[in-house]
Amino acid sequence: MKKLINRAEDVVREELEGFAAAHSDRVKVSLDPYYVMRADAPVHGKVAVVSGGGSGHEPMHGGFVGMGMLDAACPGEVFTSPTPDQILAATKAVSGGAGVLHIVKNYTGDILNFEMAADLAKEDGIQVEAVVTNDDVAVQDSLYTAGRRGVGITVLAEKICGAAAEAGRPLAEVAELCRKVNSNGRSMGMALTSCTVPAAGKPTFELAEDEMEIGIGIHGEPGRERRKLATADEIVELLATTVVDDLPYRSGDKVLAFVNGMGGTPLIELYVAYRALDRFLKGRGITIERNLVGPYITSLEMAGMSITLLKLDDEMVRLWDAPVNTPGLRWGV
Amino acid sequence: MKKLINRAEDVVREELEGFAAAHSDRVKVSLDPYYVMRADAPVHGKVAVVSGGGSGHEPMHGGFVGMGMLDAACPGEVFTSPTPDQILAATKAVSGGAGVLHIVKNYTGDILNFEMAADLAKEDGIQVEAVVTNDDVAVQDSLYTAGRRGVGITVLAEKICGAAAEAGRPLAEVAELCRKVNSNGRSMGMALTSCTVPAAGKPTFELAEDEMEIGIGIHGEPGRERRKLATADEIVELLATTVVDDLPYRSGDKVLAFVNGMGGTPLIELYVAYRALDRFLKGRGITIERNLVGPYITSLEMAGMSITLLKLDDEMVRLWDAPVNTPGLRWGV
Amino acid sequence: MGAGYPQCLAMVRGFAKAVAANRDYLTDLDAKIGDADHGINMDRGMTAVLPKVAALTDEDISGLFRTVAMTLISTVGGASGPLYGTVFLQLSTSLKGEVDVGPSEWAAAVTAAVEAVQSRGKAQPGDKTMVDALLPAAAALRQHSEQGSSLAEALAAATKAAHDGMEATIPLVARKGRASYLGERSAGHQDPGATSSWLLMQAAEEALAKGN
Amino acid sequence: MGAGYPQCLAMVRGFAKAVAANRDYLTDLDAKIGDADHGINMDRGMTAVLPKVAALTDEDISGLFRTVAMTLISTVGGASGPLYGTVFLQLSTSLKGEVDVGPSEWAAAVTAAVEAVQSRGKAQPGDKTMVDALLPAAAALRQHSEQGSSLAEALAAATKAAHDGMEATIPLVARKGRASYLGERSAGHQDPGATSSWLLMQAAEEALAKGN
Ligand SMILES: Nc1ncnc2c1ncn2[C@@H]1O[C@H](COP(=O)(O)OP(=O)(O)O)[C@@H](O)[C@H]1O
Ligand SMILES: Nc1ncnc2c1ncn2[C@@H]1O[C@H](COP(=O)(O)OP(=O)(O)O)[C@@H](O)[C@H]1O
Ligand SMILES: [Mg+2]
Ligand SMILES: [Mg+2]
Ligand SMILES: [Mg+2]
Ligand SMILES: [Mg+2]
Repeated sequence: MKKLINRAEDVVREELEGFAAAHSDRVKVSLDPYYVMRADAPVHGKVAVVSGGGSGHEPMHGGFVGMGMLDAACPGEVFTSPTPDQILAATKAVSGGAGVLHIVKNYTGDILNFEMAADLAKEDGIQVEAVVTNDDVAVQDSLYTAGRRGVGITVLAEKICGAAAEAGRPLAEVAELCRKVNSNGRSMGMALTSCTVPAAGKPTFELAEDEMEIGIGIHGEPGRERRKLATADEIVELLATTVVDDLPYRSGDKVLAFVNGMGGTPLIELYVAYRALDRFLKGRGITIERNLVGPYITSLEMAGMSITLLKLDDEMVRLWDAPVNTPGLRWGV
Repeated sequence: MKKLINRAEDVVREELEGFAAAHSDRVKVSLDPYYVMRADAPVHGKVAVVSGGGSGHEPMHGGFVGMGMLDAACPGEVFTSPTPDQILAATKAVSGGAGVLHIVKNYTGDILNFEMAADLAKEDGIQVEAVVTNDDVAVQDSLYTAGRRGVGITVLAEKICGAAAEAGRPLAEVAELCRKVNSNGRSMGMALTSCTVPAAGKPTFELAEDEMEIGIGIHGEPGRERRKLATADEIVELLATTVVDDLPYRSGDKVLAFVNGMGGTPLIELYVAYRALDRFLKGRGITIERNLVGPYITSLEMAGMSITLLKLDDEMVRLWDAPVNTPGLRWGV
Repeated sequence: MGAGYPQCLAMVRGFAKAVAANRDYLTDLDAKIGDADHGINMDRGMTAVLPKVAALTDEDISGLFRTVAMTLISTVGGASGPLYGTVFLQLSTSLKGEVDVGPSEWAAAVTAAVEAVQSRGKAQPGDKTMVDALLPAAAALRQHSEQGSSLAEALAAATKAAHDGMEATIPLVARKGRASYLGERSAGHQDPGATSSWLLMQAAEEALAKGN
Repeated sequence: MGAGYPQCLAMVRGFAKAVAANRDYLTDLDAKIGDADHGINMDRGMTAVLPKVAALTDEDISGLFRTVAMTLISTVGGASGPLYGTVFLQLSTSLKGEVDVGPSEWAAAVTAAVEAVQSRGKAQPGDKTMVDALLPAAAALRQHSEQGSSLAEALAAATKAAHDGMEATIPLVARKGRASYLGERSAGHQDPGATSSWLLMQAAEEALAKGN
C-alpha cells in the first residue's frame, strides 16, 4: 500500500485536521464526534442541509460545506457510514429553526444511521426530513433488494438544494426539490484499478492489466461486469447508453453532464471522456446546458470515472448557477 | 497502460476538444496550432499573460486561462514543450497592444521554443517580456547546469500576474512582479508511483512497493534520491525542511502554502499532508496566510505531491485574492 | 443455574477477542461482495467496547449490554453498527433486571434481538445477511429451552445452527445490504455479517456455558 | 563529385527511417535521464517531414533543409525541436546555392550547424548533449576534407566519430538539458540526443556517399 498517510487508523482524523487548518475561513470542524459545519452556522431561519457518508470520497461531503451548499457534513471512517451521534450532533449544531434536510446516499449503513439520528433529533424537537439518493443504474432496482446506490447525483442535489435553502425556501420545498433532482438523475461508473482501504492495506479487488470493472461502486464494490479494457470512446458510449436509456433522457432534453474522476484519474483523461460524452449526447439530440468535470465524488486513489446526467428545468439551472462558496465548489462569490 | 484514452497520438487534441466543449463560456480553443485563449481576448490596452508547456500537467496551463489569470496557454504534446508557431499564434491572438508576458518554466525545451516565438513576435511589432520560473529546490542550481526546474510557483505566478495585468499594470511591472514571485517561491516534490507517457506505453520509472522518489520532477524525471517509503509526516518534514532552508523562510514570514497533488493522489491524502505542513511551519514560526490544496500542476496519473511556499507581501495577498474566473481556479466572481 | 454478570462480561470480551482475531478474515469476505471493511468496523467497535465495559461498576447484565450497544452504535458506523447495536440494545431490554440467564431467558432474548434486527433492516431469511445466522441460532435456542436442555447444550446448538446458517449463505444471491448491488455475482461467497454473528454465538457458548 | 539533391533527399528520408526504427530505443534512453519522449518527439517530427519534402518541386538542397528545419521546429517541441531545427536551418544557410556537396562543403556546413546549436543551447563539449556527437563528427569531416579524402571516407569517419562521441557521453554528468537536473545520477547513461545525432551522421554517410 502506497499512500501519503501516517497510521491507517488516523487518516480520517488527520484529514479533518488538515481540512480545518486549510479552510478555517469557511468551515468549523468538530473532532468529537466528527463533523464539518459552516463557520457561520446555525443560520437562523434557514433550512439546514446536512449530508454525510464514509470518508474516502473527498471532496464529498466535507468539501461541499459552505454558503450555498451544505450546512454540515458527517464523515465516517473510510467507506463506512457515519454514526448516529455524529449526525445528531451536526444536525443540532446547524439547525436554525427552519428544519433540517438530511441527504442520504442509498446504502443500508447510511440509511440506518441517519434514521437513528433523525429519530433522536426529532425527540429534541428538530424537524428533520430525509431524502435518499439512488441514481446508480449499474445496480438493478427492485423491491426485493436494497435498490440502487446513491452516487454522483448527490453532489448535484447538495448544490441545488443548498441554493434553495440559501434562498429561504421552506423544508418541505427543499426536500421535494431534492427528490426531483434525484429522480431526474442517473449515473454509472467504471474502474481501471482498485482502491485500497488504508486499514485493509491491500487492494479491494484485483484487475488484470487488460481488464476494467463496469458499474463499479464508489467503495470499490464489484460492478456489473468485468470486461476487456476498451477505448475512452467505447467506455463512455457504454456508460452513457445505459444512463440515457434508463430514465430515459430524450431528444430535446436539457441536461447537466457531470464527468467525475474516481480519485486516481487525471483531468486530461476526464476531458477526453467529456469530449466523447458531448458527442454522444449531441447524437441523441440532448443538449448539455451545464457541466461539471473533475474528481468530486471519489473512491480513494481508484482510477476510473463516472457519468451523471441530470435533466434540468429552469429552476434547477437557476439554483445551479446561484453563488456557492465551499472548498470544493465555488463560484459567484 | 491503463488510461481513459483512445489512441495515444490523439490524447492532446481530444483533451483540448473536450476542454473546449466544456468551457466555451470562458475560453476559445485553437486546434491548429494548439492554444487556449480567453473567450474575450484580445483585451485592448491590457498586458496579456501567456504561458505554456507540455501537456499532462492539467489543469496547468489551459485550465488557468480566463479573467484574472492567463490570456492564453500553449499545450505541447505530453511532457513536450510547445513549438514556436503555437506560442507565436497565441501571442498574436491575445496581444491587446500593451505587450505580452511569457511565463516560462525553466526547461531547455520551453526556453528555446519561447525564445524563438518571442523573436518572431517582436518582428511583428509585439512587445514581449519573458520571465522564467525556477523554484524546484530538488535540483542543484549552478552556473554550469540548466539550473533549477520551474514547478509549482508557476501556478501562483500566473494567478498573481494575471491579477496585476487585469488591474491595468504595465508590462514592465507585471514582469517585475513575476520575477519577484518566482524569487520568493520554492518547491519540492516526491512520487509514490511513476506516470506513463501515453505514447511510450510503459511507466517512465519503476519503484518498488516500499520505495519513493524524492525530488521528482513533473515529467517523471528521476529525482534527487530514491528512499524507503515513509509516513506522510516524515515526507512533509523532509520536503518542507529543504524548501524552508533554501530561501530561507524565517520566523515571522507570511507565506502562501501550496500542497499540490501529482494527479493520482486523492484529496484525502493531500489534507493529511497539509496538516503536517501546517504543524511544521508553525514550529518554525512561519504563518500560512493563504493556501491552495489540490491537483493543480500534475504529472499524468503519478501518485505523489509537492510543496510550494511563496513568501507574501501585502501586494501579493491582494492580487492573490483578486477575482479569477478560469476552469481550474475560481473565486470572487 | 444460568449465566451471571461475569459470564456475560466474558462473552462480550470473548466476542471482542474473536472479532480481533478474525478482523482480516471478515474484511476479506467483505472485499468479495462488499467494501472490505466489516472486520475493521467490528474490530473498531469491539475495541472501543472493552474499556467502556471495564469501567462499569454495578454488575448489571442489562446495563452491560446497553453499554455495548451504545458504544457499537457510536463507533462502528456502516450497516453493522446500527444492526449489532440493535442486537445488544434488545438483549439489554429483554434481560432487564435479570441476574441469572438460563436457557429460556437467553432464547427469548436472542429471538427478540433477531426480530429487532429484522424490523430495522427489513431482511428476510435467505437475503444473505446476519439474519441467516441469527435466526437459526434463535430457533435452536428456543427448541432446546423447550426441550429442557441445559444452557450449555442450548448454546452449543445455537453455535452449530449459526455456523450452518452462515455456510448456507454461500450460494445465496444477496437481497439486502451492499452485497445486493452485485446481483447474481454475490452468489458463491459467504456473508461477512453472518460470519461475525456466528462468532457472537460462539462467544456466548464459550462464556455463558461456564455459568452452569 | 559530391552529393546532389537526390542524395540529400535520401539522407533526410534515411534519417526519418532510422529515427522511426529507433523510436523506442531513443525514448528508453530518455526515460533513464530525462522524460521519456526523445524518440517520440523526433519520430513525430521526421514523420511530418516526409510528406513536406515529398511535395517539394524545385530540387534545391538549401530549400530542402530549410523545409526540414521549419517542420521540425513546428512539430517537435521540447529541446530537440529547436536544436535539430537549428541544425537543418544552418545546413540550409551554409549550402545556399550549392548543387554538389563535396567533403569541404559538408565539413563547413556541419561545423556551422554544431556552432549554431552551441550558440542556441549554450552546451559545451562534455555537457552530455548532442553536441558531444556532433562536434567530433564535424572535426572528423574537417580533417578528412583537409587531407583530401573522398566524401565517402569523410562521411564514414564522421559517423565513427559521432558514435565514439555518443558512447563517451555514458560516464559524463550532464550539465545541460533535462538530464542535468539529475546531477551525479545522470552518469552511466548514454545521452539520447547524442544518439539521434549519431543516427543523423549515419544517415548522411549512407545517402551522401552514394553521390560519389
Ligand atoms: N438490511 C440488513 N439486515 C441485516 N443485515 C444486514 C443488512 N444489510 C447488511 N447487513 C449485514 O451487514 C454486513 C455488512 O456489514 P459492514 O461491512 O460492516 O457494513 P457496510 O455494508 O455498511 O460496509 C453484511 O454482511 C450483512 O450481514
Ligand atoms: N542545451 C542543450 N544543448 C544541446 N543539446 C541539448 C541541450 N539540452 C538538451 N539537449 C539535447 O536534447 C536531448 C533531449 O531531447 P528531448 O528529449 O527531445 O527534449 P526534452 O528534454 O525537452 O524532453 C538531450 O538528450 C540532449 O542531447
Ligand atoms: Mg462500509
Ligand atoms: Mg520532453
Ligand atoms: Mg462493508
Ligand atoms: Mg525528453
